[in-house]
Amino acid sequence: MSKLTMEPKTATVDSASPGAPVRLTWAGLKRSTIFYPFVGLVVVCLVMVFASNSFLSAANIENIARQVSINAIIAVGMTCVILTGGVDLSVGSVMALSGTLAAGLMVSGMNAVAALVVGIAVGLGFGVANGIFVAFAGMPPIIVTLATMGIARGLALIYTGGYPIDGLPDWVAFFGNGKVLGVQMPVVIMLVVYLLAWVLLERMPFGRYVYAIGGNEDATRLSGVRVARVKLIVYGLAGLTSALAAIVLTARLMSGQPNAGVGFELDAIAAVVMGGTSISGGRGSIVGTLIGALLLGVLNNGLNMVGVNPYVQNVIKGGIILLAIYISRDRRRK
Amino acid sequence: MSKLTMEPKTATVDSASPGAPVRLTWAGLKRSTIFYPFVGLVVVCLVMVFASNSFLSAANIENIARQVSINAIIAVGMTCVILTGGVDLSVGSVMALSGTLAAGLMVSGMNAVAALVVGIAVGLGFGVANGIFVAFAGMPPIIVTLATMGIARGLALIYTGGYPIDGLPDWVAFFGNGKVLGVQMPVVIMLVVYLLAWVLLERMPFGRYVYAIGGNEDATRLSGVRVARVKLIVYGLAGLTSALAAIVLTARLMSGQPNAGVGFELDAIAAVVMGGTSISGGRGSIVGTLIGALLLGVLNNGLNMVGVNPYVQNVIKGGIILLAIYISRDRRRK
Amino acid sequence: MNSILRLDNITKSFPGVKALQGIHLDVAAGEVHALLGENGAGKSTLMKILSGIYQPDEGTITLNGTTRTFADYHDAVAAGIGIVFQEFSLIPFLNAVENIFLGRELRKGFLLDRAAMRRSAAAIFARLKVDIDLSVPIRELSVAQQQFVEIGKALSLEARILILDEPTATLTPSEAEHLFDIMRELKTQGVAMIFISHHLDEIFEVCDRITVLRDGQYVGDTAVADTDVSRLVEMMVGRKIENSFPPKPPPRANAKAVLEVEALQIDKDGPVNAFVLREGEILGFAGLVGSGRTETALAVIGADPAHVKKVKINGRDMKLADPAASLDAGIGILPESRKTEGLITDFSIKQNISINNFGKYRQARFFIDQRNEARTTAAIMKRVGVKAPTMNTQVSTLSGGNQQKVVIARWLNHHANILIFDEPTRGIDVGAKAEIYLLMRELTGRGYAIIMISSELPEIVGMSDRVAVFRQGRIEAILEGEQITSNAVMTHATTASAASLEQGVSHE
Amino acid sequence: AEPLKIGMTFQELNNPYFVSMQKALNEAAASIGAQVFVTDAHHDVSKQVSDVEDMLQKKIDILLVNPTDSTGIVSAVNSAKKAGVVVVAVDANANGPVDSFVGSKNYDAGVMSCEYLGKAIGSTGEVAILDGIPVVPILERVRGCKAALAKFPNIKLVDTQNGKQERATALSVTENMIQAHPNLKGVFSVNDGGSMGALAAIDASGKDIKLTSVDGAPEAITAMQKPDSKFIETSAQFPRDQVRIAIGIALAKKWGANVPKVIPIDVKLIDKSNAKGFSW
Ligand SMILES: Nc1ncnc2c1ncn2[C@@H]1O[C@H](COP(=O)(O)OP(=O)(O)OP(=O)(O)O)[C@@H](O)[C@H]1O
Ligand SMILES: Nc1ncnc2c1ncn2[C@@H]1O[C@H](COP(=O)(O)OP(=O)(O)OP(=O)(O)O)[C@@H](O)[C@H]1O
Ligand SMILES: O[C@H]1[C@H](O)[C@@H](O)OC[C@H]1O
Ligand SMILES: [Mg+2]
Ligand SMILES: [Mg+2]
Repeated sequence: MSKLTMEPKTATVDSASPGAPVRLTWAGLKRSTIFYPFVGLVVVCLVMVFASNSFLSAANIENIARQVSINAIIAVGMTCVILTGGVDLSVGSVMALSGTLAAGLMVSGMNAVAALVVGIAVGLGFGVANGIFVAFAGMPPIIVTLATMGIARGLALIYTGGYPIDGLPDWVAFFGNGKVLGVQMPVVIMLVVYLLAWVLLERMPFGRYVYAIGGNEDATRLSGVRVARVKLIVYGLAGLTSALAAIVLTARLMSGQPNAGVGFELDAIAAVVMGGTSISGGRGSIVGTLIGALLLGVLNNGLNMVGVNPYVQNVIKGGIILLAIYISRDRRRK
Repeated sequence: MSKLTMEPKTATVDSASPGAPVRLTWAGLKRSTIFYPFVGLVVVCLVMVFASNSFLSAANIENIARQVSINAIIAVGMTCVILTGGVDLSVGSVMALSGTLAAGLMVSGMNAVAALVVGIAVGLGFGVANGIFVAFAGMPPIIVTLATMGIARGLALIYTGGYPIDGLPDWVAFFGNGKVLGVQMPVVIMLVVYLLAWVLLERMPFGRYVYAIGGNEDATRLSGVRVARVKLIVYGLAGLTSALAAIVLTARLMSGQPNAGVGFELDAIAAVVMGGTSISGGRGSIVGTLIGALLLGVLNNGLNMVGVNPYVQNVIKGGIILLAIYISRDRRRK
Repeated sequence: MNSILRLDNITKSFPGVKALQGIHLDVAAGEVHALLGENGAGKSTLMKILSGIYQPDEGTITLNGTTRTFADYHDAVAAGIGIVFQEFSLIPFLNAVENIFLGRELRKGFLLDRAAMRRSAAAIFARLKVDIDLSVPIRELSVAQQQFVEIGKALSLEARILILDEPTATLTPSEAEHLFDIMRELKTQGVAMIFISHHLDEIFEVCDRITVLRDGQYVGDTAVADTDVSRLVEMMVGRKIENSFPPKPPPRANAKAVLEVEALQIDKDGPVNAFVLREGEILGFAGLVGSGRTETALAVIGADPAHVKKVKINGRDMKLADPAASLDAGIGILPESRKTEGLITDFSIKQNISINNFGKYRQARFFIDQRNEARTTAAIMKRVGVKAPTMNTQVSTLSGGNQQKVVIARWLNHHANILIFDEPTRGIDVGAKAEIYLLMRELTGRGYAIIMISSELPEIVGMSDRVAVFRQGRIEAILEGEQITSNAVMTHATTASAASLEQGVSHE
Repeated sequence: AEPLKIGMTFQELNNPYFVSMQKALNEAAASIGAQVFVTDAHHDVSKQVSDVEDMLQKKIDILLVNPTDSTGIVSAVNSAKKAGVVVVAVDANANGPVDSFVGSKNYDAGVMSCEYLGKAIGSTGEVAILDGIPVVPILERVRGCKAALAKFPNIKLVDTQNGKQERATALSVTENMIQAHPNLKGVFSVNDGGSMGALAAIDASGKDIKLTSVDGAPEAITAMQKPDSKFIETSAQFPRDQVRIAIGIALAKKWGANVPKVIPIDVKLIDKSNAKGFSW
């Protein structure tokens, strides 16, 4: 310690709490980015319970969890990307490419595990390519990933010739509807991905860098963080989670679909933002994204359960998204 | 004085040029946001001329201009929105709603001009609603317009029952392929919209506010600009240009199409960004957007003219977008 | 006294902070009124209340004898109040003309009268005697030029009460001198001014009366004629501050060179510089604003590109491709602009301090040891004297000076042993300045080597063991020991040496 | 002489149905030495109009149009006719002065599938329709299906949801329908794009829900032949034949023949009994 003189009271470090967790107060809770999304989820669930008596059955809850899994997995990578202030529009197409490639290689006789690995590697590779353009060439994410979205879709169509790829080995179905300890595989995969992402973002330096880049990229760079590398990894993660989602989807459909995932990028973005993550980066949480994905899943499922006309569903869904975001909007703005 | 004193002579005014126009220098040209987009357009055109001998015919140029018009008109509103740092995903759906509504009302016997006015008013209204959510409720544009995108599409489908509306009065076709002084109406409308937008953005205070908000919203507010009102108008303009595009589209297709415009938001964003406007706002130009829209149009047309396989077109288009943005990226990054 | 503005009993709290308590301020027409206080004393907050940006919890504002409330900034502007904010409020991509007239454009019918605006902007800058390129975006101007655009903007409001919140922090003395001239002229026109600065000599040069705040409380007011520097400091700090510069250690005979910049050429046609930084020393970078000190520092650490760069660290050739590589090599930087380059404003104090030093808080190799992180942060905060409710407070709510301390704190616990401090005391109050000087000496005592870029001549003279003087991008001279005098530094900073004249080298 | 130029614009090319059609087109064209240009509208009728305009610039002689929307395509048909091009619509009709239309009897297909479904579930119980993109052929199938179902007084149509003719969407939509209607006995899917997703949902539910559809896509045929398959019927179309006939008609027209305005192609009921050996 230096012998700096100063009035003790000007050094009002909160000596009570070094290392102590932030206290759980009502005010603190309301300030958390997941408070309103969580309330929104609860409210929507309650409404659905009253509107449809089959909504709250064990089978339907299982159903929702399984349906949510694909979007939720993609949204993990999307969360990281959005936290850095970027966006990834290519996730749906990359998913289609990974899935058709893995399926195609399996059917063409490649060792199944190797085929899966290739599929995942291609997803990761596309993500890394996005990352290189964004991080090292300094190009805007929205347009980079719009371009790779077209490229990945084109490649999937060229590879399959437009046909879905069928005839996968039976054990692939395990990833789609097998169970581990009574929980379905898509849900297991989803939960594992979320757990890992949570550790990464909340408990490891990498996560801090992700948030810091979204908060102030220049300051983060000048403080010695390898910003470009972090971004590269973040886009790589988005490619990786797209590829994982591709495996779940391929297993659920038991085929590789070149036209799968159209519009999935918007669903994933919606899940992230409805989960309280700021679209301009720097603020948010992975738990919020899971809540956001559940909220969208419950909406889709619930409106079907109630038997709402599909055209009208569009309108109701839009209205509820508006309402949810209205309630959870950042009130701190000047 | 405690600070380093300096010789007065180093602090004199650049007396050379008060009030003088900006000099056109090579460096100044390269700094302009439209320099690289323009070069890109020229290069792509040259390539197409060599690749296809029917590309450079008067008929085909007319053809391209007409094809570009719808996206180019939508991109005008999108430019304003993006300049303020926002984005509008609802443009395609709003176009569908405006178009089907105008068509439906005409067919149901309403006075045709009144029907057009209602269609345009509804587009404007949707834009204004987006603006209210974004500007006054402080909700993030991407998610607000994602929601209204669903709502507008749903309403168009409900209104039409999913069927296209045809049987429009013959004179409607004038907006789709009539000619004024030898120029086709869609092109005339496009040029008029661009001229007005140019005056608005470059020669009127409103335009300054649009750029200023994208550059530093808080500071703009402090300068006394009614930021919320400007944003409201900007989103309103996006709704309005979507509705104008709807008229051109309805006239070209001679029917109201509830499924029209899916994915148009991405085309419009691509035109804006390829035209040199920064996706984070504050920098760019309306002329650039026209160039960007032309670039995309030439690509689409040229690849068809050369007879490239549709699957491969996706890949080539993505590649060229990447290349164009790579070349025109902001090199002064820090 | 003929008071045109009175603030009475102003009180304002933020969550966890009592920023102002019972403040009085009385300003007479045509007077320049200084507002003094340490960092976080509440000066900026009080001015934001006066200009309608914040609402007071209690208290009244009386303008020309009538009690007023300003619902927002426009109310205040309409009432004749103009403000130059401490934090820049310019639009980076618009040019100076567009910035000055933003929100009040001159028109011809519906259209902008661009020529008229350009003319009057040029007139304003002519009056300020500054050289501003009116056609380039603001972000391409230097920090000082931007500050002048801010001032020009406030001047163009023709306010009756003009608030200047630390306008001189980024100005050279001659530029400040011009500003003071203009302030004196405005005074004769009856404009009242509230002037905030941490430079006490400026207060004595240009102000008539002084109000002092401490910890959000009103301490007192006094006429400038009735006080002196040491009494003012005591009012502000509550104690006497002796000599602000700690003694320089005797020069070490064989201190080893830690950083050797053998050649650094930033632009292809620019000058080539070379200098050495030795263990345990403070190397001052002196020069006029815009003389290329920041550029040089950023190029050395690889944050900006350089045309030619040959650098050795501890005798070994190093590439230093980017700030991260420089950090690996042991170089850390405290950037010039804390807000845009220093802080992650959404982060807490703790997160800002530990962002680049997780090596210290690793648990089981990959995870952050949060307990250790908090403990260490608390200690560092105490050492630097950051004034904040807790270490989890968001830095965006801290006063300017406290934000600066957070950025400094980041380096105190770091393995980096070569530090570049770019204007480390900009916006820092006298008390805290002394603390920062002590800290710097303590660091060099532990073997750190520091490059200190500063526009404060006394600071350069008082703190540097050696001084590199920049002029138009070139290091004109490197002074040491007895050679370091205000005169010598000034001469080299402003006059081209015979040698460089002969070679006909000129930066522009 | 210049080779004959044939342009064909497809509503989409990521459906085996249209991919097969394209292959047949290429084979047929090759056999007569014609040059082929193909475009993919991605279900966007304005893109389709532009695509046609581009092909007209290339001076095609014959335009085969598979409209993504029958009314929206009319201006393209007009331009083509104005340019002296022979225009034949395939799979879905186009408004305007087309020379001929070759396509399935879609209404009949709906009737066929839903009659079969009704009988298979014993003329009683709850059924649902898995709808698709609202274009004429699809809407016609739904209309036909509803007409057929109306003949079974004890069958109740409890739900109509949109599977977008796409497997993944169809899968979750069907899952939800099964949850919402625990007594569901049958599902009619408007085409085989959606039917495969619906089948996955039905199989996973373990329930005895019968599925019928339209198209006769290869995956559907395979699935139908599995033991105990819930997929019991598809009203098969003949995409290859459609395009071959269309080319023939177009040539005939070009040579001056008077050609019929509409050439309806029968659909064929395919179930377990005759699935083996069927292919497009
Ligand atoms: N928006 C805010 N939210 C919470 N606390 C704030 C906010 N603005 C200011 N404060 C607190 O109020 C106190 C006074 O800050 P202020 O900026 O007025 O100080 P200052 O006297 O201008 O200091 P400096 O000389 O460093 O600029 C500080 O403790 C600061 O942390
Ligand atoms: N963003 C920029 N764009 C264009 N020119 C710049 C920019 N920043 C600095 N310059 C110019 O580069 C030169 C060196 O500036 P630099 O900031 O390194 O000077 P300095 O000595 O650190 O002074 P200070 O930081 O006090 O302004 C000056 O001519 C300045 O005007
Ligand atoms: O007839 C076809 C239909 O027009 C299309 O939409 O889907 C494939 C086939 O069913
Ligand atoms: Mg302050
Ligand atoms: Mg500097």
